[in-house]
Amino acid sequence: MTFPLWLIPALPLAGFIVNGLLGKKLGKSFVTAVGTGSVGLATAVAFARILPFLSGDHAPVVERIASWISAGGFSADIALRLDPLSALMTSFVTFVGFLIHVYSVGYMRHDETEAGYARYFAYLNLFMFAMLTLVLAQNFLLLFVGWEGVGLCSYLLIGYYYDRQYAADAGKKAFIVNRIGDFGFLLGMFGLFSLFDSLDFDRVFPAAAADPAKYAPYLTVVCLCLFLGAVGKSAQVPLYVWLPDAMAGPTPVSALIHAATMVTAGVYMVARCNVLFRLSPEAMGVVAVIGGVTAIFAGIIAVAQNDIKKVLAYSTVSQLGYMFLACGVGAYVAGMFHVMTHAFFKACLFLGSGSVIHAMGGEQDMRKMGGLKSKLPVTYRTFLIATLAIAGIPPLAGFFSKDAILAGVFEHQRYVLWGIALFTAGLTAFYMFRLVSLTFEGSFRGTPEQEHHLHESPRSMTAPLVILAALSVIGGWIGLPKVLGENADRFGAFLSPILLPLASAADVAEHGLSGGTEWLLMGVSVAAAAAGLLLARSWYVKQQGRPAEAIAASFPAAYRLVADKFRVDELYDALVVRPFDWLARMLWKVVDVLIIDGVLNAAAFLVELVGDLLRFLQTGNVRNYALTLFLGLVALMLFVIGAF
Amino acid sequence: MARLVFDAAAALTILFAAVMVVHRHPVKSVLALVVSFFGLAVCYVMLSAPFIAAIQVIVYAGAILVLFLFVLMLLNVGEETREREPWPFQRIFSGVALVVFAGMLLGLLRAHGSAIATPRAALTGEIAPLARLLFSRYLLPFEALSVLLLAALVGAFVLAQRENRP
Amino acid sequence: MTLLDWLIIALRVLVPLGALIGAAGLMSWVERRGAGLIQDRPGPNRVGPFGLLQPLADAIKFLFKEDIIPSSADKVLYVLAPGIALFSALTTFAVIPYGASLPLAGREIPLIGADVSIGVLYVFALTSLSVYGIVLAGWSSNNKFSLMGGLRSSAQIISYELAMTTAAAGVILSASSFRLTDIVAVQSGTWLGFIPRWNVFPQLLGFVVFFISTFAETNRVPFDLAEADAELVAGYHTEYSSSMKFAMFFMAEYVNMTVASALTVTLFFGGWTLPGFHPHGVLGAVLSILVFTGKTVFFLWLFVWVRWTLPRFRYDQLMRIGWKALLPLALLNLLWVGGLVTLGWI
Amino acid sequence: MIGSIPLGDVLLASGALFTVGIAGALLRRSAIAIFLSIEVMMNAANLALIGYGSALGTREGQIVVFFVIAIAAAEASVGLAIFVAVFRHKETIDVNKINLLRW
Repeated sequence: MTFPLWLIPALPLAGFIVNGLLGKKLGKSFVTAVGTGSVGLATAVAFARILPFLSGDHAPVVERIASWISAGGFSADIALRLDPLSALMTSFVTFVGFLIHVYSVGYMRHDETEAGYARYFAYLNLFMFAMLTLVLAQNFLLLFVGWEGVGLCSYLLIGYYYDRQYAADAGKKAFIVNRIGDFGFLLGMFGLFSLFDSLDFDRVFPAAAADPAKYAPYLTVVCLCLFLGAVGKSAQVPLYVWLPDAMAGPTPVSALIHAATMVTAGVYMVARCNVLFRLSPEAMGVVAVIGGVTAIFAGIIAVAQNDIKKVLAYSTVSQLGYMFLACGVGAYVAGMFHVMTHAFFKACLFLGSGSVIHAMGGEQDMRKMGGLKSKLPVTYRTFLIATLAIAGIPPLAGFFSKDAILAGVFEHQRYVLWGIALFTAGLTAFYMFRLVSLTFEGSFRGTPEQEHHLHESPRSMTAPLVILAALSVIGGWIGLPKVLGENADRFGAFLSPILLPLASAADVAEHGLSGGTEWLLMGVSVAAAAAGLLLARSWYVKQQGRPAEAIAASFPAAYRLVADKFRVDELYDALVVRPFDWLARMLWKVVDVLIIDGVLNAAAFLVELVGDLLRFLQTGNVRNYALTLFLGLVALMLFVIGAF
Repeated sequence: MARLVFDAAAALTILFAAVMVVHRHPVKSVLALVVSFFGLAVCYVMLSAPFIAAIQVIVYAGAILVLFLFVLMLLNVGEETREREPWPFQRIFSGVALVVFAGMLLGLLRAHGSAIATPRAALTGEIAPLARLLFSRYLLPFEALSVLLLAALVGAFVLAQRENRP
Repeated sequence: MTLLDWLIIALRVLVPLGALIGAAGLMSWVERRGAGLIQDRPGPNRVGPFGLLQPLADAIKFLFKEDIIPSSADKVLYVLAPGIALFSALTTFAVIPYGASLPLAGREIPLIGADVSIGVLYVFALTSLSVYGIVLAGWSSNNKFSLMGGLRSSAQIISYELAMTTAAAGVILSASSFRLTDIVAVQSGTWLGFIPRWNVFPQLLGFVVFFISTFAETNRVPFDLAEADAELVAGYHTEYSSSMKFAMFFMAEYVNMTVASALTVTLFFGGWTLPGFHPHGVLGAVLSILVFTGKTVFFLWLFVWVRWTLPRFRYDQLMRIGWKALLPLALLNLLWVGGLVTLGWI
Repeated sequence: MIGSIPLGDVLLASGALFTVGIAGALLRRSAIAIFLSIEVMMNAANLALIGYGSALGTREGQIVVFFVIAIAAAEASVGLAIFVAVFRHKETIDVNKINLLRW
């Protein structure tokens, strides 16, 4: 039996409806069953569809559900698409999503009222629905529905603790910054429609590929608009500012939405449109540069953060920059590979941090932690594995995906970007081990009360950690570099029908990296990671963080700048928010109150004046009216007769 | 002969209509109008519309004007008193306009009075053809009229009700 | 038109008129004798045999009494009112056929005042005018009892006119004509050889409603609220103290009764026809007049009988009967007759 | 005998009746009298309709008059009810004194 594709998003939607409408009344057990059950079923259905697909010929499957909009020449269907790219996304979105649902049961159980618990799972289910709609969509418009849907859920879940001002503000910030990106995405869709008269993937992409010369000039603009959407959604420079603030939401939400799935939607979208981007080298260049800049910029900020979730947030921004860098140089497969591995280890890291925060009773400042490895053994081990993975230590997942990206960048002779990426890799290892050292090594620096409270998390929280840690280890083995065997890169082979390599096979033969170069690159990247790792260990474990303090003391201005996140928020405030605020005030006080209201009041005054004069005609005496009527009649008749 | 009768009846009608207008006592006015409508009924008979003539007497003289009398007696309205008009031009303007209007009608009648030729087929006083017309082509207006009458009945009842409800 | 024609027309009108006035006089005697009969006393029995000349004596008395007009009355209307009452009562009879045609001097003379196409409507038009006599009498007397009587009476007549007209509509429907001679004509003959084709049989309900309504229309007991001696002294004719004008009201009442009986006979009991009776010649005409008179007399007696048997209704009861009982029943009858006509049964 | 009435006579009578009605409506002050005058005007129109119908040999004029009479009945009942209601408040039906709807 084949399940229809629509079942995959429909199950979480049903969960959302049930939990949203009835959850408050039916209690936590019911909400848990419906919330995790619906996603679990969706995961099962998804794998039931995807596993046969893997063994097949990988031909895209399109299932049309209904006609949605049909107006004039425009038509959009509600249609879902299963091809290697969406299969990849669907599989890890459902699986990681399911794990995080399970984790949430333990994480949220003690915190919240029944209503809050139901609301949390309802939103989470809605998010799953939107995300799956996004990845399975067959046309841009349906993709946009999912795109906006995940944005909405992100807003709702960041502001989950809506009674806290900073959480509400963070939600609004995320939503507004995302609107800027969505605006670009909408413009890109308009452009696509005007070029191709359709928004269907199966009509746009072949048309663009068939006649590159005709469309290429326009596609640069269109692709940049689409990329603006991706910048907003995936938190790239200059629109990354919302993501660190988004950590105000519950930690599982950060893991699911702001690390593993939603923020990678931009990468997915760019990869989905690779046919278009390939036709525009300028757009590709912009993507690569933005990605590279974001990677190093966020990495530097992460070094100076003390909030455990903030470090992870900047780390996420940095890793997303990596992915875009890969896409920008045409290594889409590497980019998507990193999306997947990143989902595993970053989700594991966030959930681990959630476990720590849970144990610390809500404390997020690493300076008050330390020595937790004996108290939280499972969390520590899984966290360490995920950290090694993100740092790029072989043979863990992060090593292979990061290496693929570095190789891709080098292959396309973008040596400056390669240098940046390599430095960022070292930086990543450094700040991640700074995090591990401060949190788990050394002695406890918090209050005795907190120390007394320390405990390992319940099974429902540690089980996802273990699974995700395992995946962080083995997840990379499906995409081994070519030097390890001709057919080792099964991941690339699987995605190749969708993500065509930038250069033809002949070009690869000419410019492709030789085995020796590739070994060398691997060695360099491992060396960079190991350097960062060892430096962090020596500074923060052996010397108790004194060298770092010394450096900070020597360059106080620079340190403050980095610790304040380069003051980008303040810059935006001065450049955008204040001028807009001023403009709005001007429009209110001058244009609206003075000009518009003035005109209206003047008109009303005029009417009142005329009425004041005319009212004397209204004598209230019927006979006057009758006489007037009769006089009018006589005049009219005279006119008709022609006596005038 | 017929013309003589018609003219006499018409003269009676107009005369008593004028009496109605001139008479200051409302009851007398109503009675003058009864006579006037009788004259009109005769006119209708002479114009071969006996059914309308009967209706005129039954409905106008027998119902509507009785209703007027009823209200007059109920309210015990007395004679209209002589008072100064609050707006003195009412009478002057009315007089002038009336003269112009009457003159215009006369002029029109003189110029176009005989515009219609003699009848193609003289009507008989039979009622059946009238009924057939009323209940076929004019059925819808007829039914609408019944609704109107019902509405008027309810409206009159509501309006005239004493306002002593709690 | 010869002089003879004019003469015949004059006779056709005047003879029944005289008969009507005579009948009114006779009825005043019948009423009083009937009252005596019912109340177990003699009644008038001094003037002439059985007191038969009593009406004549009354007429002489009325003629010679002083004619008083109240000083605060509206004189014109006060004088006019009884005239209107008697006039509308008398003229109604003009359209009622009172016999088969009379062969005389080589022509067939229809025994009817005027055979008009809107006969029934004419009757109703004049009936509705009779209100004016009462209302004006009540108002012009400038007496509150009179006014109340007049108002009551007009409201009553207008109300019952509806039921009466609707009941008569059944007859018009079955005859498909307003012409009373047509209505009489369709009632000749029999059903099944022995039941007369009178309207009363298929339309018994219509007849009952019609006949009850005629009591109200003529202001007779049990609907004589306009006079109601106990409450209103004598209603609208309180101020008409025993003069000739009172006599005119008095006569109008009996004429109205006679006309109402004649109309009931015409509409529901086949007029001058009888099953198996085919009048021809002068004798036939005379016989048909007698048949008509006989039927009418029966109903006249019924009027008297009811008057001395039943008590009077209250005013609200009167109105309730008219609007809530008789009118719906009349509508039901109309529906019934409509159904019969549609099915072709009558 | 019918056809011998000239249409001019009918129209003259109708026009005269109408003028009389207007004069009453404009010059009288009693609401009832004004109402009666309006009835006169309607009857003038009725007369003209019947006259034209007779002259043209059609019964449509009579149909219209039939409707007019029925509507006049409805109008009279509502109008008189209004008068009764007004009289109850103002103790008069002189329209010069019923002028609440003024500035």
